[in-house]
Amino acid sequence: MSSSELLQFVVSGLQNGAVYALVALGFTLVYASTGIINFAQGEFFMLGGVLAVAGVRFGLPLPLAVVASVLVSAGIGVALERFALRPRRDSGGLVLIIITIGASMVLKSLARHIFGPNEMALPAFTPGPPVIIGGAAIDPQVLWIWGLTFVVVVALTLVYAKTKLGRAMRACSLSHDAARLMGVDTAGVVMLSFGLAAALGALGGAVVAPLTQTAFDVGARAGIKGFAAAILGGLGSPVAAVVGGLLLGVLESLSVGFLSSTYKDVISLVVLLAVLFLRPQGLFGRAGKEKV
Amino acid sequence: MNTQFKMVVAVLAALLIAVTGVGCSGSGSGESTGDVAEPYRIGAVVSLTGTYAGLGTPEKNAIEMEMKRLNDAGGVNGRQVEVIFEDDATDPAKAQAAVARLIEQEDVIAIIGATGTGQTMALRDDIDRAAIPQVSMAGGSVITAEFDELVFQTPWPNRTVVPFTLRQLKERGLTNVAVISDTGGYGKDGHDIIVAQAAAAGVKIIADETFNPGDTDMMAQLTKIKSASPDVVLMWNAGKEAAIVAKNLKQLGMDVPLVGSPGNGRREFIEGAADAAEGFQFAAGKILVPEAYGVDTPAYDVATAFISDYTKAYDVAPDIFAGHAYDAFLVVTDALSRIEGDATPAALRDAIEQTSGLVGIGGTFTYGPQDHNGLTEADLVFYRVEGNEWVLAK
Amino acid sequence: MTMLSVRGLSKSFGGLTAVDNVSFDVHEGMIKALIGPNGAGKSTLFNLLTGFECPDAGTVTFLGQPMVALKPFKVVRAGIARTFQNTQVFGEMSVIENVLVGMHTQLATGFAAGALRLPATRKADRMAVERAGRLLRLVGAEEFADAPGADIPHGVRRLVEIARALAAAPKLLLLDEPAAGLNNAETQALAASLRRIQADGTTILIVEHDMGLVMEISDEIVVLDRGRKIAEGSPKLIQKDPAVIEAYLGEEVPDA
Amino acid sequence: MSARYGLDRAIARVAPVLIVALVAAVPLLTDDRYLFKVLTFVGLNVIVVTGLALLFGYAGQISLGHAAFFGIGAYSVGYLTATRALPWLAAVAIGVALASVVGLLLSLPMLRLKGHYLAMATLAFSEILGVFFVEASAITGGNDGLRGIPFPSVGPFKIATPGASYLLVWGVAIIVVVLASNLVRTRPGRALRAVHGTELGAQACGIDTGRLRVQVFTLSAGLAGLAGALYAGVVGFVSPTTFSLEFSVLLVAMVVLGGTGSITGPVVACVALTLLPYIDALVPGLPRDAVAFLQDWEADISGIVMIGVLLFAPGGVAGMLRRSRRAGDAS
Repeated sequence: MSSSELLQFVVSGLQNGAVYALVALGFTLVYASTGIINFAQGEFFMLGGVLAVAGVRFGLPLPLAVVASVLVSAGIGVALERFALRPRRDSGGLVLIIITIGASMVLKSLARHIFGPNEMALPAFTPGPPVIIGGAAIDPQVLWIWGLTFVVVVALTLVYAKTKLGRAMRACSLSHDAARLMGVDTAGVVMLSFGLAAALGALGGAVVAPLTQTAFDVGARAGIKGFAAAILGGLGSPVAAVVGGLLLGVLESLSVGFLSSTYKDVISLVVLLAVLFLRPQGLFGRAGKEKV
Repeated sequence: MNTQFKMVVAVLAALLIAVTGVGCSGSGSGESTGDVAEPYRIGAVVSLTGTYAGLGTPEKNAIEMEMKRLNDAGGVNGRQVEVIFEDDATDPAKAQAAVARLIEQEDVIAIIGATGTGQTMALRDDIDRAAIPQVSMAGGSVITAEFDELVFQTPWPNRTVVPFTLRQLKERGLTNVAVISDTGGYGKDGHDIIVAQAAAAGVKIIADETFNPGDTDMMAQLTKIKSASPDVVLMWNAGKEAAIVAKNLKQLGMDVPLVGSPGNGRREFIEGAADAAEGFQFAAGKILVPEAYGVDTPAYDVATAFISDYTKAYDVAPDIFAGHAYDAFLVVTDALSRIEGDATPAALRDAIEQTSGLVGIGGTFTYGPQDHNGLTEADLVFYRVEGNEWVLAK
Repeated sequence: MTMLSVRGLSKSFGGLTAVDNVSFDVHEGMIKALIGPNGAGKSTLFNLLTGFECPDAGTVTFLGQPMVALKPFKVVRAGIARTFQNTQVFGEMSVIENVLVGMHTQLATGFAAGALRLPATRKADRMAVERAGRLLRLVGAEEFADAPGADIPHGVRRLVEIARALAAAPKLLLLDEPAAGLNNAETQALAASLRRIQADGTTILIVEHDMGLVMEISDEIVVLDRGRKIAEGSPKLIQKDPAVIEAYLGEEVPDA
Repeated sequence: MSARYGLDRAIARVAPVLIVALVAAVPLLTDDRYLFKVLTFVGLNVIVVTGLALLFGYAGQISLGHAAFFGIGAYSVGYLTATRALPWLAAVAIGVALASVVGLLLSLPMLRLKGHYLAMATLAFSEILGVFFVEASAITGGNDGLRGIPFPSVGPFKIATPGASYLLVWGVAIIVVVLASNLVRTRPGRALRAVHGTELGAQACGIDTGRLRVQVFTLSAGLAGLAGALYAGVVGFVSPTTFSLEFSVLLVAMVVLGGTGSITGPVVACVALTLLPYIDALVPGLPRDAVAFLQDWEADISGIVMIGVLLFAPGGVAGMLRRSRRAGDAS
């Protein structure tokens, strides 16, 4: 195997991985503020793509369509939290998780009613021939994916570390009661985290759509991959989610390269299981210890 | 615990009411009202939701349109035709329940469907027990390879298309073939036939990769294929991943032709792959370029009329799945029209088997006691995408 | 006769030594108290004794058997039952069911027998329910028998935990602040219950802040400060011990 | 209040008999094969959901992999009876045993996992097995599915009609529900609830929480395998798409909608949620347009029902029942 092929596998893995990472970031954000897994996260990935296509068909310029789709998705995420989850926020995680499952069924089905069952194409952000680096071909759209993922991670990390909002979010992730005592508007933080998570999922869906097309049913797979990436990272910081996503993507493409394309998902899942069995809290997760 | 039991009793009581109610309606619908205009009832099992929603929806559209056209023109034998649709949600178990309902409660004389191969196969026990004919719109080889005298299919199965396609490759001198297929039913079926027949067709498989339905990037598989330096990449799948393969191929700068399957004869492929679709070749029936039928032939008239009607009714051109459904409906109603006397399921089955020279969208159907496929390689042509349009490949 | 023997027990968490080379004995039939200011390492010591934490060094011997590194459920089977400072009552189960869970080691019903509800199972359960009722009366929580664990007052939760621990028929009972949240009358009732438990042949090791209760019921006292044992002896001796007084200075004066 | 309580007790005595009588009476009232099929699916789901209620509703351990255990049971019976011509009963026994053993082997390394990590591990297992179902086509028939599975038969008795299949499945389902209801009221069941309540408390009661977890996971995997084993015989066709993650998620949703810490609640939720997509055919005389609409909007309706139930009754069916009983007691 030549080095340019190896590089190509890694590039391909990082491309998929960056998309997983964006979805995983959404999982991590919601988990941090509420302690639950939002099963509708994958559907926001779907919404990002189909709404962007709808925007373009409606006549919006592409950048505007993408921004609009991310904003609308964020709005739907906020609405989901406000109207379907907040009334039950004291009922425990289980109830909330099942509500997000119900929401994902509704979102997916509504998308089919509105946008039809067929796949839809989104134009490339900046059309052009692939960039060749070290013998590996990289589509300009992939640069967009990496660029946006990078910007998002840096922005989130800065917000987490430097701003009042970030402190509020971190406080919420430790204890809602404590956060409330510190004067944090916990309800607001939770709502914001849902909106942000939806926006990130939608951004992932929109930015990858020019490469892959999109359709009403792409959410489930994106959700599974993003969840796997988030768990692999350990549901901790934004960086953990991104590393989890990139690792998963590279693992898959190296499996194709060196082992078998048919069993690439099996191989990556076996590695994930092995990681979990050896480190039950994921790669970067804090070891949760019950207090006696 | 106590009141919980009350709840259970309530639910079961409600169930019981439903049971008895349905029991009555079931027996009621079975009785003939004696009306001369009693319509022929045909059941259709299609996937309107779930993975195959994109296939089942145009199928339903085509059948509904044709049913209306036929009934407006007076129906068959002076009787109207009524098609009762059931959605199987792309689930074999649901398909089975659906067909049981169509047989039990709707008293249908034939089943059109299902959309998918797995769902089609799931119906077989019920079809056999009720002894009514089934015309499937799914392309899996297994449907007619595991022969059942009641079961027919309208698409060209991979058994027909693969040898035709391989011969096209051979004729073009593309003998070092890299195969990439999906692990879904259609892709795997095609893949296995390609592998089995490659040697006989005089081509050599030098790379063999797969991807999963829903995968969003095949760069890794194609990188491996690239290192094998094939003359041609042969792709077998029917989903949206096809466009990704085409684009990835171009991204990698591979200057080899990409050849696909009839499942890629969809506008969405061209839109999704954009300029990467240029030069893409595949075998399919003649509907995509009706001139292939020969401009003065009846087939040309049938196809152009269907295309213009469908486009008018639904605002999009019909795809190959709409064509399969058109053919299935045509096969059943044509057979009905040839029955003298009572249109029993048995008579209908025999009439379908006797179908000969029936001009449909997929080709000219001639079934026989050993052949429930009806189509031959003569109904296939080789296409090429040029300027975002399908043209006949030379 | 020495029932429990603790020798050189140490445990630290990330550089912070919680229990430092502690040794003491508990003799059969006595009530021994473990006191010390907050953060002295009492709860950690309990966790070490009951298998919830693994010590860094030292040994624990119970009735001649080494106990260190045993899992909590094996400790219970060996005959040591405990309660928690932060009560661990099963909130979705009724109080009497909580006590029935405590009889886990005393009953034999497995999955198959439970699913079939054999006559023997029913009989064993009937007797268990009777015994659970008796235990609740013993600790004075019988009026809450049918209430869900989540709905009872905090003070009662401690009593329920005592009944639940007793249900395991332990030879040694470890109580972690049983009187917290009880009023005077209730504390007196608790003292009486503890004496009855002692009279029934159960040895007791108790962590308690209520000095009145400790002085009243205990036969011996061990005092911990910052993880180390600073004194051991009868209540009278301890009350006069300068090291103990020193340790408690600056701390909130214990209820006396 | 006491009169009401007496009535409750009377109903509690009579209800099981009544339910059995009702289930047994259905074949006398109708011979609609479709209805039998639908009710058979309901019965099969009841078996899986009962196992999952023990695992999840009582022991608090989530599994997103139960569709895979269902698949193990189904493929075992399908392969052994259709290809190997084994007697049906032996094949069922092997299918259940295999599902249990796989459950056991999976649960051991998963002991350290909790919550979402456990969910991911079971999900990964289910996805891996899904690939196996497709790829091991010599055993499973691959994507085309496994056909020609003979009807269940024991000696000379053959269960060949939908009505008989219905009775078989519901017979097993009722036995399973009764055994599970017994279980949760005795020592192992109390231990499960205790582990769910607080693991520390359970350990302090002398419960070997690890062993208990393994036991209940094995049991519920076995029950899912049992349902799958029955599925193969009565449906006669097994294909990989049936054992999807969606199915696993739906099963978990049934348990939550039914209410944790209850067997009856999840069973009621399972019956309702399984019937929901078929409601168009169960309610006679519905206009065709309404039927088409219901089919088209089924997923939306299911989703909204799930959200609605939990918004207004977070304790699920069991919670509603408990509340109504308390309200009754208070009056």
